[in-house]
Order: sequence, then structure tokens, then C-alpha cells
Amino acid sequence: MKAERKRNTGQELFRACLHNKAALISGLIILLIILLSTFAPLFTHYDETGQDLMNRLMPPGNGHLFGTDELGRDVFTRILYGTRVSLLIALLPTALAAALGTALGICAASFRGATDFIIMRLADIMLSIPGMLFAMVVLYTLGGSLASVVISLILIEWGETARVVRSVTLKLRESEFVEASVSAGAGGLHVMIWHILPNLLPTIIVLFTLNIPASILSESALSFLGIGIQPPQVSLGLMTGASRQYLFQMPWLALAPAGMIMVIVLSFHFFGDALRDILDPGRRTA
Amino acid sequence: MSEEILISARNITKSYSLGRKKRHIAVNDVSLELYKGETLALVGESGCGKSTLARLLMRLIKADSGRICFEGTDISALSGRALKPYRKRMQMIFQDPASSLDPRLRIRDIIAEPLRVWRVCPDKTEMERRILDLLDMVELKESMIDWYPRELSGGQKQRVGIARAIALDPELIICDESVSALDVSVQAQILNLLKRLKKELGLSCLFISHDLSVVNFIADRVCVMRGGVICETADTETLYAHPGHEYTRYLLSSIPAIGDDPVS
Amino acid sequence: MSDILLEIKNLTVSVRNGKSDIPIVKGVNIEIQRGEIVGLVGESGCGKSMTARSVMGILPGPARKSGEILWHEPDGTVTDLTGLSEKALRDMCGLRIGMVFQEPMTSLNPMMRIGDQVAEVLRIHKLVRNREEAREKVIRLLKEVGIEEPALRYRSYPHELSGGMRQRVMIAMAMIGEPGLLIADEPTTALDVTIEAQILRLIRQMCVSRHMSALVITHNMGVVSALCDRVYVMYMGRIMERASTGQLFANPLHPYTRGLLSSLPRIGKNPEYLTTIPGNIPEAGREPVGCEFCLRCSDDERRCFFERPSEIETDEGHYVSCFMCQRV
Amino acid sequence: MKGLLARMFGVVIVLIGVIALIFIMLWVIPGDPATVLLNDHVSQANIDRLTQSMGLDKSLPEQFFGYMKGILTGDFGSSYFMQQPVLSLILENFPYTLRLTLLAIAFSWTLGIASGVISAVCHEHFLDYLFRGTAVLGISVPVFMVALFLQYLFYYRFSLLPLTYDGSFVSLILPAVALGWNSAGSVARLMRSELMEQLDAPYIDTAKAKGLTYKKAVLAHALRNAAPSVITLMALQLSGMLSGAVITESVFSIPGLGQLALTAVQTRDMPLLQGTVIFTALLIAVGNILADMINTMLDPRLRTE
Repeated sequence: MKAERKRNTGQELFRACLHNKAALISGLIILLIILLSTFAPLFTHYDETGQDLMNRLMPPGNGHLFGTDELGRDVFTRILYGTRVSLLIALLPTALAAALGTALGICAASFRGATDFIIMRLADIMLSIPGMLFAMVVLYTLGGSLASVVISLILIEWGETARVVRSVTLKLRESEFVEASVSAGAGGLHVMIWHILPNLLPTIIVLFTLNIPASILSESALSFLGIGIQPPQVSLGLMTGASRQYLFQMPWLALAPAGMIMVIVLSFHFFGDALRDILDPGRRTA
Repeated sequence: MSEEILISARNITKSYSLGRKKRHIAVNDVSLELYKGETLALVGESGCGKSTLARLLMRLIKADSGRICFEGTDISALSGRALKPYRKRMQMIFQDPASSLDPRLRIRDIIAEPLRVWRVCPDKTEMERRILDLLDMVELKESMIDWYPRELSGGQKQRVGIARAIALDPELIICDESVSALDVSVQAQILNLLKRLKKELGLSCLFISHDLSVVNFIADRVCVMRGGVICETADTETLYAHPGHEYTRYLLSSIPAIGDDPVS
Repeated sequence: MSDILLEIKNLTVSVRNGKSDIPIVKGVNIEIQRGEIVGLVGESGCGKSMTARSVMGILPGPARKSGEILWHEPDGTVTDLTGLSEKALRDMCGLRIGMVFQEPMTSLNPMMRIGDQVAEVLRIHKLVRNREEAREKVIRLLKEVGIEEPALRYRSYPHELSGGMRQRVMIAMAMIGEPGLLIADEPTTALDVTIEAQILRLIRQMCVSRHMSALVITHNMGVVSALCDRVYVMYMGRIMERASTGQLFANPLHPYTRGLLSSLPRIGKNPEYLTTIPGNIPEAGREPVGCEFCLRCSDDERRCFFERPSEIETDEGHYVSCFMCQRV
Repeated sequence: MKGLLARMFGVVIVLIGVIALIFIMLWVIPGDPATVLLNDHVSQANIDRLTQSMGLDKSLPEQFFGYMKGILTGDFGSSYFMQQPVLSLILENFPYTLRLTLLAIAFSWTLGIASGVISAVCHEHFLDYLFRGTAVLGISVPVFMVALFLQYLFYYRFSLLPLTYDGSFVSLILPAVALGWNSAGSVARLMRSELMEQLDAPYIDTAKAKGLTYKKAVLAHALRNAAPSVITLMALQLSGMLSGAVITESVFSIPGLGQLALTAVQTRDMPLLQGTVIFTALLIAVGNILADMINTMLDPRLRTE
């Protein structure tokens, strides 16, 4: 116990991740996926839109790891570029939703009364409309594109974070160490920066990592239905959707992108779970 | 103990709403004085309003009615900037050592917080010296300055709480059940420390407890509270020798006698 | 030796934490006669609660126990509780041994009426033929433990009762199976001092009237003096001293017991400063080899650091484990 | 009961909020709906006539209240594309979604609760890891992947079940399993964590001290206490379930609300989309109130509020 005292919480978190097997393995897989997709050109000499109608629908083998799709494009390459979109979708909207949720959650907990009521009712509204249907409304208004998918994911996910952040903040505000700080003359801002935010951080991190799988699954579902990301942009959901009619003759066409989605989601999921055990083994945040 | 009054309360009332019609009256028209250099105890069973009264005196919460005077000036109506100077002169030591220290801060930052809020120490080295000085006063090892609260025992955490409370050289220390959560041996060490510090620093102390034996050891005067009302105030010897109020007698009779006369 | 009820022999309990095993109870021997109330007193973390819970077999998951817990039936047969199967041990609980817990708030099932929870003991051990008989027996016992209008209270839920009332329900629940032994784990710690006095008096009356023995776990010397005939003082998993309550208070021998008693503020005369026990409990894994208390003991000797003192009897029924007391 | 009425009032407010939000997003943001509907080379006169007929010339608040009044009287406006009242379309498709969702709920809740209880009871035991693994798999696999996989397996490879929905109950099995598989995972995790929390509660020690064996103590006491929070969270699952239904209906071509919403988006049929979303929100509101009622009956602490 004494040995780790010197490090501040950041290093402690990293060291704890190394010790926790689940966090280590899933962390490495995530790193691998990120490297594979960002440096895709190194791993494949095809580009993701290059059509080669001569050998369309080729089975895996001779130069095409996962074969080619209906327009003769190399499936493996498209998966790498599709993963970029999935990773972007996994991190950007989830981070923005976490930030928005945290801000509104803290506001709701700090300025009680009307603000609290309005924010919480807004969160209830978000939670009472199925994510998919709400995304459809957003996509109807803004048209199907990466940007509109990001916006709809932000709007869908902020509600839950706001609710959890609000309840944790309320509990923190009533704790004795905040009362001690106030009785020493500290102002609201000082209490927020010194006591509320540092103690909120673990909860926010855990919520963020647990929302990542949800974002990836939502985007891929929207793109699968054809109303999310539109061609020529590449998305794993879109690829799976497009290969539906070839499902029985060439199952790998659908299996490869869908399998990749599963691998990404699983690794983020285990990483989030492990992080939750490390950060607050006692309390159950969900 | 001088005759000068440090802090006094006049007809203080505080109530909380419980749903539409019912209101719970925590403190009901209470008046009391605390003299400079004295240890006044507020004793009573849970729910008698002693904690609420303490927080009213410290102006952590506002009373529904009544006046609070600190060295003659009425502070019941003050708030924000005007109230801040008085915060410096009254400090509180809390009950549960585990939840009164921020788990994310090291001991150095916990004790330094009041000093930082009031910018008492001009530079870092002065601040560090002051913190080490405070650690020494509460009999904690200097090496503990970098520890996190989770690495300390209950008694050690309470000592950090005391160091934080005396950091600003306050005139009044309010102990809200500060030893109730501790084991007997640790409780004795903390009681001795509080008594010694009070004498060395010339503090006045408002000691809140449900344990009449602890109050008998540490207090000069005792207020017995019940249902938000002070039913008796007397100095320690007279209260224990011949208690006036019937409730006080009932409290005293409930304490099992330890030692000489074994159970009949 | 005929009327021994329970004998705990060389009980050790250790908790697995990660790779290492942390010893909590280190070879404890306790004897309880029939109709005798024995106190087990010590500060938090000394292992007193673990000792009590291992008798009932309700240790937390990672805890492992070894040693013997011998239950003496009136007809002389002796059964070792540690050897029993889960089913066999459960048949003893509630019927032979009743238990009262510390937190009245959370020890009752919030979703069940208190009457049904007490009657459940009768149903489990098939002590009654039908619901009606069970109900009537429960109401009679609720009245005996001091609950007014027991018939009405039968149907109320735990959250509708005060702390003191709930503890009375717990006592009724522990006693309805007419057990031979009552184990009370800090029965009054969560209660106000006036309610505590009533509950202690109630437990004493119930034990005397039913000629029942009790093992009372507490950190409060007041509870020992109000309730216990004999007392064991425990420190860091070991029994330091055991004697009758009168002997212990009149003539405490072990330095730790003396330290505990002198640390207690009293009603009436108090010294300027309390004589305390210096230092604090060493961290897990850094315990001394010899006597557990040697680091904090004022009058210790070299031997105390390397050898663990064995128990000696100084006068009738007063045993202490300390080298210094042997010289006297 | 008082608490329940207050919460029901809260749900009504949320519903009004939902209607307002959807109204703003569909009617306000995209600009003048008439021009959006008709393509560009149409004369201004036609646009004016259409605007007039759809009552779009009135001020926004007027339109909103007109729409609200309509909803109360069951008039969700009429669909542009299919020239039919939206409500009749919805009621036509709703039974399919209802059957699918109920079957999926039956499948996922029984599987979820069973595996949750088993993995909680035999904690840190082989079964626990097995069920937890499948539960995590359940959550992490996209619904459409499960659907395609089931189609491939049960239709193409073993030809046991029909590819798509043909009105028969048998053809609903695959869609229900595909839809239920995902929420079975989260119900299992939920049940496990809630039950384990109850198993650590002190009253379980009391139950054992009374003579109840571990198994009986679990069923008699812990489950009863874990039920309310599990039921509340299962009601919250409903919205996730309806999201999944959209995909399942598309893969198995079931003419449910999800398909309706999808066609509404593809044909840019505003009132239809608006009606479907609001109707679904209504469903979820009813689900929440039902869960609330069940909880109030189950938990005495709420009943005496």
C-alpha cells in the first residue's frame, strides 16, 4: 500500500490497468485496432473505393484476405477504413455526450428548483423515445451523414449521464468534507474544482467507456438500414447491410464487417468493465 | 474562564418541512451563551437537535427566527462576503473520520485548504512549514503529509481533521460527536489531544455528544437537550451530583456503572 | 464440567485477500456454561464478531475457519458444529442457537411483515401444526419482549418501527425457537443510551427466566458490566484475559485490560488526562512475533517480543496470558 | 398511492415534452415543409394551395396546439405518401410489433432472469463465468448480426424455420430470438448484480441464523427484495427493445411500426414519422407506469407513502 503512495491518481490508474488482466488484454486489442485502421495503407495496397468488376464477389484468397464485394472492392481494405468510422463514432459523440451530460447533471444538482426540474424532464424525454426512432427523426431533419449520426448519438446518450452525474453530485454536496470546506470559508467554485469534479471523474470515465459499445451498435444499425452513413463513405454497418442479398452464397461478405463490429464492441466493453472495477470497486455506478 | 461571552443564541428556531402539512421542529426557541475559554457540552439522544443547533451557530444553515451574536455582533442576518470573516473564527471537527476527509486529496492538501482559501501563507515553503507544524501539534508523523486518507486509521484521520480545524487559529472549535465513531483507546487519545490543544491555544469549545461520561470528562458546563429544547444547563459537577431535570436523571440512570459494584 | 453448553477450541479464522491469507482469529478458546451470560469484549478489528459468526456458520465468503466448536446436549452427547453439513448446521440455528445482530435497520427483511418473519422460525423447524398456532405463539412472545398491541404490530413492516422496537423483534425472533444459547453481536451499539438500558435489561430477564446462556459481543465495557457474568478480553485475534465481571473490573491484570479501563471517562471523578494505551494497532502483516500487545505495552520484557505467553490462572477463575503477571 | 399519481402526472408531462420536441424537430428546423415536399419545378400556386390545405400558414403555436388537440382526439394527421390517416396506418401495423415484442420479451426475460439468478447464486463458480460470458456476448453482438446469423443457420443451413415473416407464429420465432437475445444479456447482468447486492444484505444473515439454508434464504428473501429494482430497469429496457424491433422487422420484413417509421423516413413522410415516434413513446410511457404500479404493490415501503 505504501509503495504506490507517491504517484498521483493518473499514474495509479495506469498502473492498476496493467495489473488487471482484463483491462490489459482489451486495452491492447483496442490499441491494435486503432493502429490497424489509422495506418491502413501500410497493410493493404488496395484503396477502399477501387472497383474491379472483372473479379467481383471473389471468395477469400489470392490477394484478397476477405475476398471482394459486389463491385469488386477489397473487403479487407474496406473493413479497415470502416473501422476508422466506427472508432470515430465510438469516441467523438460519446465524449461530447458525456461532457454535455456532466455539465447538465452538475447544473441540475447545483441550481436546484426550476433548472433541476427542466433538465431532468429533458433527460426523461430522451429516455422515453427509443434511440433508433429518435435517430430517424434527426436523420430525417438533417439528412443521412456522419455528422447527423454523431448529433443523434449525442442527443440520445446525454440523458443517462446527466441523471447519474446529478445523483453523484448531490451525494457529494452533502458529504462532510464538502461541509468542512464550506465551513472553512470556501466558495461554491472552489468546492466545485477542489472536491466535486475530482470525485466525479471516476464516474464520468466509467460512464464514457460503457457508452462506447452503445454508440458503435447504434451507428452500425442505422447504416445497416441505409439511413445512417451514406456511400461513398465506408461503414461496417453499411457493408453488412449491402451484403444482405449475398448472405447465403457468400456469408463471409456479411460476417467479416459484422464480426469486426463485435470485436470492437467486446474489447471496449471489457475495458469499461475492468475500469469500473479499478476506479470504484465498492460503489455500483450503473 | 472569563465572564465575556464569545457566542450567544437568542430564541433560535429551525424546522424542516415533511411533506405538505407536517413540519419537524429540529430546534425550538433555544437560547444559550458560550463564554470565552470555556468548553460547553450539548448532550442528548439522537434527533434532539444538538447537531442542528451547532450548524445554526456556525451559520452553516440559516435559522427560521432568533438571533446569533458572535462577540456582540449579530451575525444571523449576514451572508456571503459579510459572513466570511466569521467563518475563519469558528471551525468544526466532524463525527465520521472516513467521510470528513476528501478521499482524492493527500493530507497536505486537506490541511492546506483553509490556508489556501484565506491565503494565510505568502509562499510555498511557509505553507509547508505551517502544515508540518500542524501535523506535529496533532502528534502525526511528518512522513504522513503525502499519504491519502484511505491509508490512515480512524484516530489518525480524526487528528488530520483537528489539524485542519486549528489551521486558521480559530477562537471557537465545534466538535460534532468527534469521538463517537472511535474505539475506546483511540477515543481517549483524541480527548486528551483536544483538551491539551484547547488549553495551549486558548480555544473555546462547543462539544456535542450523546455520551454523558465523555461529556463529564471534557466539559466545564453542560446543556441537556431533548426534542429541540434545552431542558437543563449546569456546570458539570452540579449536573452529575444532583441533576435538576427529570430527563437528566433518566439519562444518568441509563448509564451502566462500570467497576466496583458488580451486577446484582 | 457437566453443565457446559458450548466449547470453542483453538478456533482460527483467516480471510483470503488476493494471494495472502490474513489471520483474524488466532486460536481462541471459549467456554459457556448453561444459564451463564459470557461477554466477548474488544475493540473493532479484534475478531470478536468473526468468532461469534463462525459458531453460526455465517462467515463472509472469503473467510476460512478451523478448530472445534463443541455443542454439549443435556444428555451428554457432544457434536462438533464445524464438522456438520450445511443442512445439519442450519437445523441447529434458530432451534438450538438464536442470534441478534447489531443493525436493527437492516437485519430485518424490509419487504416482509415482522410477525411473519418471527413465525418463519416456527415454520422452518416445524414447531407448530398450523399458521394460527404460530401466529398466537408469536403474539405472546412479542408481548413478552415489550411490544405494545402485538396483534396490530404483527402486521406492520420493519420501516414502520423505531430502532428499539426492531431490536425487540430481533430478540423475539431469536428466542421463539426456545434455543439453549443466544448470541448477541453488539446488540445495542446502534441504539440510544436510554433504549440500550431497556434492551440490556430485557435480554438479561429473558436469559434468566428461560435458564438460557448467552454470548454477548461488544466493545462497550458498560454493556459487559450491565449484562455479563463472565467476560473474555480479546485483542488482535487472541484472548488476553478472562474472568468474572467483578474480578475483571476490581483487579484487571493484563496491561491491555488495564489500559482499556483507564481510557474510559467515568461519571463523577475523572483525572485531568486519561491514561491511554500508547501507539495504535499495527497494520495487517506487521504483527509482532511474540505477544500481540508487546509494542504498546509499557512494562514489557525482552521475552514478550519473541515468545507468545501461555494462559495462567492467577486466582479462582481468573486467567491471563502475560509474562509480567506470571512473576506476581 | 399519492406517490404513484404524482409519478403518473410526471409521465404525462414527459409525453407532452416528447410531442413538442418531435414537432419542433420535424416542422421547424427543416424549413417550410411544403417546398420540401414538392420538388422544385412546381408553380408557386400549387405550393400555396398545399400549404393552405395542410394548415401550414397558421402561426407555429397554433399549429402545435392544433396538432396536440388532434392527438387527443386520435387524429395524428394524414400521411402524405399513402394518403391515409396516420393513426389507421399505425393501428394496422402495431399488432405485428406487439406480437414480436411480447414474444421477444418472454424469451429474453425468462432467459435473462434464469441465467442472472444462477450466476448470482453460484458466484465465482464455472456456471457464473459461462452465463456472464454469454451475457456480455449478448450485449456486444449487433441485433442485425444475430438476425442474419439465425437466418443463415435455421433457414439456409438447416431449413427448419422460414426466412421471413409469413403471418404464422413459427415465422416469428427467429425474429423474437434475434430481438430478445440482446436484451436477455442486459437483463441477466442486471439480475445478477441486483441479486448479489441483496445476498450481501444483513437480513440474509438473519435468515440463515433462523435456520434457512442458503438456497431457501435466496429464494424466500433475496429475490423478493431484488424484484422491484429489476422490474423498474426492465421497463426502461422497453425503449431499447423497440429500437431493436426496427432492425428485426427490416431483416425479417415484418410490417410493424419499425418498418412504418423506416418507410416514413425514406419517403420523407413527416406526419407518419411523427405519429409513429409519438405512438411508441406512448407505449413506453404505459410500460413505465405499469412497472411503477407493480413496484408499488410489491414494495410495502412505497405503498404506505
